[in-house]
Amino acid sequence: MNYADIILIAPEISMALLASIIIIVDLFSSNKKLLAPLSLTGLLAPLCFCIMVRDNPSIGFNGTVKVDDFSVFFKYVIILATGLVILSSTTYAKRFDKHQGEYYSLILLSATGMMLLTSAIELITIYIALELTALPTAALAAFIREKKSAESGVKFLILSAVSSAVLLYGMVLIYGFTGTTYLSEIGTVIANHLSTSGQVTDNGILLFSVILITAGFGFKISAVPFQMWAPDVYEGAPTPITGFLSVASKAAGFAIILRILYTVFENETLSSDWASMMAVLSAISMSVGNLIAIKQNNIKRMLAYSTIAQAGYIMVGLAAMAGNTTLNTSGPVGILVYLAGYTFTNLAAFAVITAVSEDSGDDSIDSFAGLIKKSPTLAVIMTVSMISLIGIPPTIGFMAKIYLFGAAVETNLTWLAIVGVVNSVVSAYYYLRVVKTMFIDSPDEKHEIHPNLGVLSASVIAISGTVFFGFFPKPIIELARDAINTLIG
Amino acid sequence: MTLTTEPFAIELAFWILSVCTVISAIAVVQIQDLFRSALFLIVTLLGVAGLFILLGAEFLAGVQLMVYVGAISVLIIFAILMTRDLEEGNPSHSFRVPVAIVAIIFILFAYYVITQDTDWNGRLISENLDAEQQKVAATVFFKESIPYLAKMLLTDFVLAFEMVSVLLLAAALGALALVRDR
Amino acid sequence: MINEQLVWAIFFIPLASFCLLALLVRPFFNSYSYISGPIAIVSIGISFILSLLTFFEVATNSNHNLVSEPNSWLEIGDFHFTVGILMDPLTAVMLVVVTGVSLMVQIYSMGYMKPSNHGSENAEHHGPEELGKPVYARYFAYMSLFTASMLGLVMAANVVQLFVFWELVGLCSYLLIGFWFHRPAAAAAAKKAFIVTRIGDFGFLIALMYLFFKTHNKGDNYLEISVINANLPGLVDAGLITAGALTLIALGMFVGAIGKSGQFPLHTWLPDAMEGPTPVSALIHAATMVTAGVFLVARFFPIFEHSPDVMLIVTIIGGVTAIFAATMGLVANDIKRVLAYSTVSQLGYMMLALGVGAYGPAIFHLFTHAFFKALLFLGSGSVNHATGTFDMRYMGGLRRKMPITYITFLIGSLSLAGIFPLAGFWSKDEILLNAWDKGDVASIIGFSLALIAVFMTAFYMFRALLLTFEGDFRGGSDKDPEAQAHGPVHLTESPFPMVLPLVILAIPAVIIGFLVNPIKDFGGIPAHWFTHKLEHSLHLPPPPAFDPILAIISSLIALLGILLAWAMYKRNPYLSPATMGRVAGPIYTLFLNKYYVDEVYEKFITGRIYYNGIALISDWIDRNIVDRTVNIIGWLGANFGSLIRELQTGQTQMYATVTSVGIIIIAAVYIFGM
Amino acid sequence: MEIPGILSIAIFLPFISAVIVAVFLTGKAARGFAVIASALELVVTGYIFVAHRQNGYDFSERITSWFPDSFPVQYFLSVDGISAPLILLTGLLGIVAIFASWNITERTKEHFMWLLLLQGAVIGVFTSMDFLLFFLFWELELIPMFFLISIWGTGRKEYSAMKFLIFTILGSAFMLIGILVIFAGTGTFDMTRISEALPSSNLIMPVGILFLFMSIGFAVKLPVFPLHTWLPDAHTDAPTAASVMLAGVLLKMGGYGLLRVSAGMFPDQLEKYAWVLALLGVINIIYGAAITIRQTDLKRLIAYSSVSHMGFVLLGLSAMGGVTSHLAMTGAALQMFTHGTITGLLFLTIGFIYERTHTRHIPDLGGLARRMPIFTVSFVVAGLASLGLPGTSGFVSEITIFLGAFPAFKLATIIAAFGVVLTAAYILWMIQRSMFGPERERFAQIGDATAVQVIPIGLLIVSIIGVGIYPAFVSDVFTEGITQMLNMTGAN
Amino acid sequence: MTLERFLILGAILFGIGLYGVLSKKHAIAVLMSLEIMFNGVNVTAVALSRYTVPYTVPDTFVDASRFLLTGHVFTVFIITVAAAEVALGLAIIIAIYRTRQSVLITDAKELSR
Repeated sequence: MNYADIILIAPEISMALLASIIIIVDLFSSNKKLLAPLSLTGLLAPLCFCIMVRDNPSIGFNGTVKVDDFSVFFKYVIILATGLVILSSTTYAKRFDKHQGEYYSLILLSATGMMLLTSAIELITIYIALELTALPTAALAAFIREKKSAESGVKFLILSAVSSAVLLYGMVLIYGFTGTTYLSEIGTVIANHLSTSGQVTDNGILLFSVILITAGFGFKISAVPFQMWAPDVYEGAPTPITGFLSVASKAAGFAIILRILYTVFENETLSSDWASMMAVLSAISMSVGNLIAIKQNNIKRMLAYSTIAQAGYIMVGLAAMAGNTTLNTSGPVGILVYLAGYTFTNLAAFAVITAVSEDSGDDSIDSFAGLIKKSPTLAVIMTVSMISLIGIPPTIGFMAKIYLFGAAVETNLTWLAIVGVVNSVVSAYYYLRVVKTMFIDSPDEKHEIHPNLGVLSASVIAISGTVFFGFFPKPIIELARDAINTLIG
Repeated sequence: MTLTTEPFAIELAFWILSVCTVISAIAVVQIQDLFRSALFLIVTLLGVAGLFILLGAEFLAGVQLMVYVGAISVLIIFAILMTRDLEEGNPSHSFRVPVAIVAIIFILFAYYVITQDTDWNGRLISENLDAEQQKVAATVFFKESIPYLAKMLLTDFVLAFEMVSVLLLAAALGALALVRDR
Repeated sequence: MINEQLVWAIFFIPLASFCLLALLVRPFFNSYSYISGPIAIVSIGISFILSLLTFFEVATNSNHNLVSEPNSWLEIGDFHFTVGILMDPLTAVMLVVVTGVSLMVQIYSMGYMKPSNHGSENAEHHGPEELGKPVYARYFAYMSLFTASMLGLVMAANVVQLFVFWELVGLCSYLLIGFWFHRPAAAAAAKKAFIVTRIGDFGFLIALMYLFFKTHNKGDNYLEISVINANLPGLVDAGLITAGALTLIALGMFVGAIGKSGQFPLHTWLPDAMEGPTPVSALIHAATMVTAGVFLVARFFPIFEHSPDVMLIVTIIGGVTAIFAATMGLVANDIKRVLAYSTVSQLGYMMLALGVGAYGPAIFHLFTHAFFKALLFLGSGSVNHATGTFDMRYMGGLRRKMPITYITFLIGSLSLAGIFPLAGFWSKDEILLNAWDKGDVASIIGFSLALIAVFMTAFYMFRALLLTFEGDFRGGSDKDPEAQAHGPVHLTESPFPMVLPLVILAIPAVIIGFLVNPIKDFGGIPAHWFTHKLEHSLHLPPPPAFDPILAIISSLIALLGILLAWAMYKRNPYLSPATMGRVAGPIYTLFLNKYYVDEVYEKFITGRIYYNGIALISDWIDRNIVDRTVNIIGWLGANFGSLIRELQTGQTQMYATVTSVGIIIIAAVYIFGM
Repeated sequence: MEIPGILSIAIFLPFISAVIVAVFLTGKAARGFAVIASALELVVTGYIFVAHRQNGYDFSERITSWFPDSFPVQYFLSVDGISAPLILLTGLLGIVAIFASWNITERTKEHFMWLLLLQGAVIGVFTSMDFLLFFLFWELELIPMFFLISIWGTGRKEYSAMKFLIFTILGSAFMLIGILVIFAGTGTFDMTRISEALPSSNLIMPVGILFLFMSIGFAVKLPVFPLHTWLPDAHTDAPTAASVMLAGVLLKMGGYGLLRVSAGMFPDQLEKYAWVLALLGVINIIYGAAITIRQTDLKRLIAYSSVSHMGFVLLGLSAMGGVTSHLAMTGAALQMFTHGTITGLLFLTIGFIYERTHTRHIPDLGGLARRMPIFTVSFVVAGLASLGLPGTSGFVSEITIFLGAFPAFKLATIIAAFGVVLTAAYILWMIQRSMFGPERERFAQIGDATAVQVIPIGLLIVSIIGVGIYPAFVSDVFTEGITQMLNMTGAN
Repeated sequence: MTLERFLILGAILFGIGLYGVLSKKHAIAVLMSLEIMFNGVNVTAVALSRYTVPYTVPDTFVDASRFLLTGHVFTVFIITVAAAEVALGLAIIIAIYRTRQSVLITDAKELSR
């Protein structure tokens, strides 16, 4: 450990320090209003460090972390998500009274874990980062401590523990088989092994551990059949946390999956198996998510199912990685673009939901009735966000989908692209139901909603991103392309 | 001590320990009284600690004793006592039979994969290291495991090590916030 | 002295009149709508004069045909649709007929349609009082448009151009039949007229498509009528297209002609068209538009000549229609309907003539018929003006009250019946002569049918004459139970603007038969000058010589018909119509019900087969199969999720179990599946 | 003078106006501004058309650096003979739609905002020469239409709006796949280069399937049996302005796509499956017409008549590859233009009548001609044009399609030509039942068109009769575009 | 055979823990079962560490020798994280107990479908 190493993970360190500072301030100050601004300002530090480390990418900490464009890309996304979540929590957190400090610092700690996860290239580090991501969110999910929230917390904790046990088992087995926990070395061993034995058959343990690891990460990104937790947890958790879970933790999950795929499974045979598994899971995920979402009346739950479907879309990019003889890049680029876009879009939606449920007291879709009259701004933001989730231009959701499905088509996965677009159509039905409710249904009571500055600015920032990058996706695409290029090396 | 041959005593110890561990583990999930199953959990954890010793991981056995038996179990028992007034015992689900089948399939699956579908020979110390190297390995395992471990924790895995402390902080924060006063 | 611009002017002046009336007078100066009549009359008058000049130019020109340079209308790639003028004797004749009759009818309309004619109401109009004036402008606008379209039709040099005006006259017919649109019967008749003729046009359209298909790659622009007539038969002879193709083209055109000219079986619209104002019936549904079918066949006569099969069909259809319509005319009670059936019947004659190859006589009959039939219609309008009804059962005894009307109507009837030496005699006789002379089976059948029709024509015309003008007045619209929509009774001679055309038209009804196409050289007019001129370029076999025996026979038959009518409808009939009706029994009923053709068309084909058959089934399929399939797919999509949702029980361990099973399944697939 | 950037102006003028309407204006101010904006737009589109017609300008605008090179989406606009008249049509119907909404009182400014957005998006579709940009506008148009139907509609408006949307998205979903496959094969989104690049490219799916995918999106929009059932519902329940735009312009996007993409890029496939097109065309024509006569709702009736009329477009396209394909395809393109104005006028008139009578149920109407001469004239003119009467634009397109398609598919064309009779039947039946007959007591107080309503009616009548009398005004442009396309595809 | 039997033992423990997690109604019992699962993993990890060669054999074994104990490191972290998890889990259970007066995980099913 030396100075360079410290600089390398300066974003994470500053993030963790920020969490500590928040606790300390919280401890010594009775003015809880300071916390959110403080956290937001504090986020500038990791952001600056990210920009800083981007210039000199390298491996550090004896090969356990690798900071490159790829991880920095995700760190941006995570910091952005964190900032937006904090911003949209400003009113919401008031209900935690004295414990707002814990609330914000848990978010920051979880973000620390996520950021670390994007850089980790060694199994133990990955595991610790993953747990650091999960445990605070479990606490946050239960943070309201009323029935639903606590239930959501306990479900998240237990299921995430089971999944991490499974993941661990897989990691341990693969460690045993390869004798190392470093991803690059694992990759080399597997490659050597396969090149000598020529096939995977007598290496059942390898496949088995791959599947267990897939299951572990599949839980994180809520892909079918590891998705069951998502709706319940999303519904019960505090609304901003739901947004955080659906965006940041998913982004981190995909980051590590991509990292593992690229460093471990560069081998053709294994990666094509992997790809076909991903393709199937992707198709199932989107179909299941969309079909169930149609029948939901709770908007958070609906978005939870939609998240499952969105995970399915993103997995199209994973499946599209290995269709050709060499690992294809437009699939992963699509994933990155999609995740970035999804961050903007979904957080805009959740910010609006936060504001609306704050006003109406529940999360039902009906509480959006006549929103256009109550608050045109929120209604328009929600509409754009829904449109982006469907994938209709001119939004980033459209551009990202084009990219993903384009990647699928390029790699001969046209069937998957078809499943994807048909699913987009299905999804239009329930997303537009929200839009319809806002614009056409008349509200029970007519009063205007004036969202507070935090939520409003969060939603406006998020939606501006959605629309701006919908028109000019080039910056994101180029950033993502650089990221993937460094990932490939 | 060598790495290739196993004295009979160790063989015997393995069987005793593993049978005890498994039986007590089954007891944990089968006994109807939660308090007793917590006690059986301690037996299981002790058994695992014994297995660690068999595998030459004395330090881990110690950690197991201190963290698991000493801390976690006590914590669990406290929790049980706190919620004891409900008298709910340790019931199982109505669908425990299918679940058991799932678990058994999983075990059989793992068994198949471990024994039938994997060629371990290429990976074993006993097969792949020459005598000299095995001697080095034996030293690492049985004489200098704690310094080696310490060195690893503080050099190669220092980041994870630090992160675990952040993790513990987070867990403590969360736990405290959750059990806060109304 | 007549040049292309002036010929164009014949067409454009009425059109300008229409534009003036429709775009300026009707919307903006409706309170001055009395100027509409003069505007229309003047414009058509100019056209008439120009037409006459043109006619004489063509008649005296040895070149016969004046073909203008085609003007491009629509060019798509290699395809050129042009507009131009084809000026040959046929066109010239038609121009005179159209403008002449139109002029008379317009003058007549000035009186007939005038809102302040008597009291505040005109004869046929019982609408809200303020509506008198708008009607006036609208009426003359339509009439001008019609005249223009009809002129465009006869002048067309291009078959597409012809088709355009062919349809446009149909439009005007539609508008004018439905002129009293507030009357359901009128609106329905208008619709019927349009749709039935459209069925014919469908045939025309197919002919057009087929023609184009066969010729578009044959060099010349075969959409030019002159090219078609000159070259198309040659293509058959050269083997470039089959004779069958030519037959198909001719047949399709004839189907169009059937629709337009009310030939069997598409005749049903024409009697119903009498719902329009009477001058309209005179102009459109007697003299001009309905003859467009005949004109069409004549126009493409070289094609028909080369298709003997089609000629046969033309003959048969013509003959059948002639007698078929006449039988219905025997029993009709509405004077206009009698005339309408008579028109259909006479058009049948013309078709028959064309079918037997008597091109000149057909047009000759068209020419004479236009005048005396217009006269008759206008006469019936005059009668209606006085009695307020068209139902002859409520007329009678008008001879003394309306002498001029009576005399002109008598002249018209005699002419129509073919009594020597009136115009109708000469033209009809030519047709019979030609049919007889041709001598093949079809022609003889046609001839026989036509001969019977002569008898019937004479009978029903004099039946009408006697019922209307003789005997005692039977109450007019006061008695007619269906006369609510008609005018009041005031038994006086019609006003001057209405009488004048009657008198003027009576003159040609008498003289043009002999004068125009004498059987012998007559005062500088060569024998058969008219038909010769028409047939000049057709290289037809020389016409048969006038056969006095045939003429006498046909005249006798006509007289017999008149005699029978007199016997039945004089003051104290020898044969009471009621008795005759009983004797004839079912035949009478059959005639009265128009052979149930309307019933078959409207109830069975339109109602049962189309509306309650095909349309109903299609609609049902659309609602219950196509749309329901969509909805079922939607429903499945919406509810399939519910099945999976059942797993989402809220039980944490259920979720973990699903996940575990998922892992095991995936693992099994991958480990055992390879 | 070739004004640079005029196409962007044509697209963004409505967009910016919409934003201004949405943000700054309300009520009558919004309406007035919308009128001005759409009038300007008409001028702009008119200029584009005329300049293209007279001088052959294509006004290309191209920004290539919009996307990274690896995903070479361009901002590429251009006009050719196929699109120029449709752009004009959009400009024309745009202002008509604004006038049609004159009396909207509920959420006025939103209404005008959506209308303007819609117009801009449609013009975007017609001018885009980059496939993805094309698709972008294609999808963009859905949102305004969805809102227009679901907010200001009548009856089961929400159901209909959703149905419209789902159908269209489903169709365009397949189109998207097609676009991506083409991109994967050719490496370009440039529509002007694809037709050359496609034959030699290495496609990952059979070109037949690709053709099908591309065509499904357009077929839904056109609409083609059996994908048409969204249309009667959407039309029936849409507000007047939306109906006008839907029938007048949005359906044309389908035809435009078929022409530009299915025919222009896959000539061989189109020729191969021409019989399918002809068959579907005939089904559309006859089946649509047969259903029409059973309808009692005026708008539903016209909606089905649109189904019927769009069959002619299919029939025209099916002649591709034959010697008369110029004619038939120009006819098809003309049919799109003429149907746009004709059906636009029909819906407009029905909308105005509905505004006064509050019913569209045909048996409840009747005897309106006396009370509303202007509406009657416009209804009759539109109806007659719809049944293809010479002198109106409807005739020109139908006759050219018939003449052009006959050599290719004789029986189909004959059956289709019989559709003309059926059309006459239902149109005249409709006019008779709704406008003619004795005057009704309850309509005694209603009035005729106001001066404001005469403007759109007049505009459309002028265009219908004008094109009917001088079709070359539009057809020359179409001919040029189609000839160019056919030459490029080497079909002729 | 020696490695395999440890591995199988680990798998059995993992399976038993899994069964417990899936079948026990009591939340604390579920946590205890989770610990059994982790112990199964731990046994596996240590056994693998003991019996298999680390990466980079045979070139620089002396350098690599310290990686012999990677499994141990793994186990140390697993134990630590498990402890944190249990602590948090118990806190949540207490919280849920306060809201519902029940610690049966099967009672927490308000969020469903």
